[in-house]
Amino acid sequence: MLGSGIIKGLLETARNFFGSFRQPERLVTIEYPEQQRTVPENNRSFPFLVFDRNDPVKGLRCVSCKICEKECPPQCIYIETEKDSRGKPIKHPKVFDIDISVCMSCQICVEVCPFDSIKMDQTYELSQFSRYDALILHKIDLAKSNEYYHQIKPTEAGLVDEQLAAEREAQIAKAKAAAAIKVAPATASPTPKPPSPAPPAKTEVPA
Amino acid sequence: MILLYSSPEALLIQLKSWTVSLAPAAWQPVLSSAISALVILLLFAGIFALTTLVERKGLGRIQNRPGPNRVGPCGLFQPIADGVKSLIKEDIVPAAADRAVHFLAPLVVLAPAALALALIPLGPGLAAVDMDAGLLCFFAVGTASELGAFMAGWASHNKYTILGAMRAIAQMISFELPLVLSTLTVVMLSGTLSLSSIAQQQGSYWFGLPAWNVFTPWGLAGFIIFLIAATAESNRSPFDLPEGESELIGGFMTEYSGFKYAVFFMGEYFGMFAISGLTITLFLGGWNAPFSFLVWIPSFIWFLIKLGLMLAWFIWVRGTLPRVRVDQLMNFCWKMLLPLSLLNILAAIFWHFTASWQFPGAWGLRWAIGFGMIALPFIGISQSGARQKKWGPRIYRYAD
Amino acid sequence: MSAVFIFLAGLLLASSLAAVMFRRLVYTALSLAVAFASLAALYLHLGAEFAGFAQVMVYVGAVAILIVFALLLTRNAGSDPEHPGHGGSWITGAAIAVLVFGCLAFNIVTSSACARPMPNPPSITTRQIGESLMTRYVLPLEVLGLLLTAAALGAATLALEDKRKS
Amino acid sequence: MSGTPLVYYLLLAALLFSIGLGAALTRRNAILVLIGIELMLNAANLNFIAFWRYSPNPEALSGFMFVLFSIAVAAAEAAVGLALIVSIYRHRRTTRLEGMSSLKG
Repeated sequence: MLGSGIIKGLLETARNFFGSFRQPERLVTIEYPEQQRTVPENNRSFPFLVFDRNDPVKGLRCVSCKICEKECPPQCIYIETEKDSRGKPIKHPKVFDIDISVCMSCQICVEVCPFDSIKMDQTYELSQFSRYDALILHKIDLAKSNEYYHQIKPTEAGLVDEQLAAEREAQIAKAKAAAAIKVAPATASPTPKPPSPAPPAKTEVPA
Repeated sequence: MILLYSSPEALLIQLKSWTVSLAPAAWQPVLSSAISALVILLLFAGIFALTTLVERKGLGRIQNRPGPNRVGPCGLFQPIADGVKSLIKEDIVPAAADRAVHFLAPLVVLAPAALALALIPLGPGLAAVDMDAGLLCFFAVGTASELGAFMAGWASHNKYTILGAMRAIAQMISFELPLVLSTLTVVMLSGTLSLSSIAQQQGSYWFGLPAWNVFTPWGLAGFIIFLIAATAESNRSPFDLPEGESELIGGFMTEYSGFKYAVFFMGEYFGMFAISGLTITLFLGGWNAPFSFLVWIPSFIWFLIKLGLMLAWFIWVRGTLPRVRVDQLMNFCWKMLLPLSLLNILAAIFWHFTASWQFPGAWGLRWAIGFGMIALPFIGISQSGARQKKWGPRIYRYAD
Repeated sequence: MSAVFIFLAGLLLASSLAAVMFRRLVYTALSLAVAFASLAALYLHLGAEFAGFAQVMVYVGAVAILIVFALLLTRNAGSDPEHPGHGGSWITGAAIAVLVFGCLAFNIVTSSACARPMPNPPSITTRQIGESLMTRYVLPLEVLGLLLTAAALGAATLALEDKRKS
Repeated sequence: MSGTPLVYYLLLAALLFSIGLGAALTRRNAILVLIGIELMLNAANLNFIAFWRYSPNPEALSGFMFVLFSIAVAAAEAAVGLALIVSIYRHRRTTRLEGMSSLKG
């Protein structure tokens, strides 16, 4: 009969109304500033720089190779290399700025980095009152510890650590071998260049 | 001035006449009207603020959301925040708009609604304006809001607003017919157009049960028809086509912002209060208590409780039913409500002329026949409508 | 003359003049609604409550809205240039109107019937009106019902005609 | 209650009638002519109410009833008149009275 559907609908909404008081699990709303949704591990917002040994200045993994600066599609990364007292460049960034109002979170910088030094962050509360200055993150803002990296992306960070450890061991083994070879002929050759770091073994981000 | 306590209503009336008597004699009529107007406006503005909050919270709960809960404890100060927001918002008038008419339209919507509120008796002797032709006056002032809708739609110089205004006018004029025809039964059987006498006549009790109009067959049918038509008349969901935001942005209110929009909003809610008050007065026994042992509660409290229930009903319906289409709306009005309200008049006449039946079971028989006079045609119309696929369940050609 | 009368008469005359003078047709309809409303207020002022409300309901609620609808349905015609200020017919029409007013005013002012004193306000209840509608005036009421039905059918037929053809 | 003499009401009604007459005679838009006619009808109604109020026996309700009937008739007249205008507009694309004179000899 005409009108029975209306009554059915009214009963359904009444059930929802009273049910939302008696069964709190019905309420799907997350009341944001107090409650925050846990983001999935693969969530990414903007890049940050990883440092080791609790030293945000010296411990940066970045060697200022500028690959990321060149690869960045919107060109939001700016790097200046540190120089020693004689003006010779050393493997450390003096300036490392990322304009996150330009960054498009493409993760290309992470994928090209040979040293696993730049990674994607998960912070999203980045509102600022100023449009220009406050959204340019400097080296000191970008530097975050490896522990933090482990905290936000445990799987990925574990893989990266394993890989870095393996590379380091390989390097030490290689250096030992080289030393053994060099010691054996006992020829005083000039110190070889430290072996260039292993070819960029990319840490594939688990999809 | 000694306040003689006889009843809470008499106390209020004495308080007012005492206040008025303080003024010089020449100003007394003006002061008396001003006090009545102020009380009506303040009372219903307070109810308006509360209703907006309860509506948002209720709709939220219906959709399994908590609703507004940020401003103040449990979001109690939300209406204040809304008011401040609409006050400080920029008032935008379109460049092509007709400024004078654009300015006047919200007032033309609000003023008749407030006037209609003044006619509703909140208790015995507690109507701001108690006139002999009160019901006629109610419908007369109600017609002005159509003009307001048209002014808003035309003055904004926008195709959506004019479409919304046209829809609003067509809808209001169409639904005025079943609205008035269903009140006609009450007028016929109570023999008066005065709202306070209509409410007074429903004040008797029959074995402790109230003698409200809704407990008669014509009253029940009239109440349902009136309720549907009132929903359409006050542009509430599911008949909120004039502002159907999915197709018309905001209907005739599209080009309004800030305080003018708030005035429109207030006008709509005042209209809803007025028509709810009229429903209560005509069918739900006005200010009378539902049971004879509850008459010690003051009449205006009963009225406000009933008003709250009516508003809850409107919110519930809004949270449940989807908006109807224009052709469905018009078909429903002209092919369903109008014939039924005409038949309802016949049922009322039958009830009136069988009032002298005295044999045992007469009341039940009258009820059954009177109810059948409306229920059977209703079933007939709905069956034939379903056969013509006019009102059947919707067929989704692509979705299934 | 009471202040209320002066105010209402001024409003009525101004709005009805505006209704016939405005070039924009929608203004015409809106000021016509104001004129009807002020006329209804005059009826209320004269103690004819029922007639006043009927006036508001029928004229403001129905006739003004109808005129608005008609104006919008015949929208393109409304932009026709109209020059009431030129042409002989305008002067003739206005002259006739003034002449008619002169005749009426002369007769009204010199009439002895107008010197009537105002009686006490009559106590007409709605019930009395209804009863006399159903007794003394029942034939006109029935005829009126017939007329309204015929008018409703006629208007609907006129408006439907085009749709059936196309 | 108003102490306005009857003559002012009659003069007001006469003025209203003349305004309506002027509009009906001079305007060329059919809708405006209809508005003029409505104004004239209303002037007559005002006269009826005023005479009813000032009559020695207002309980007879004659003038009052006349106004009620006249309001109802005017509503019917407006509805049919406007329907005619709209349907002529559909054929002729005009609401000017000159455009509707094809039957004129």
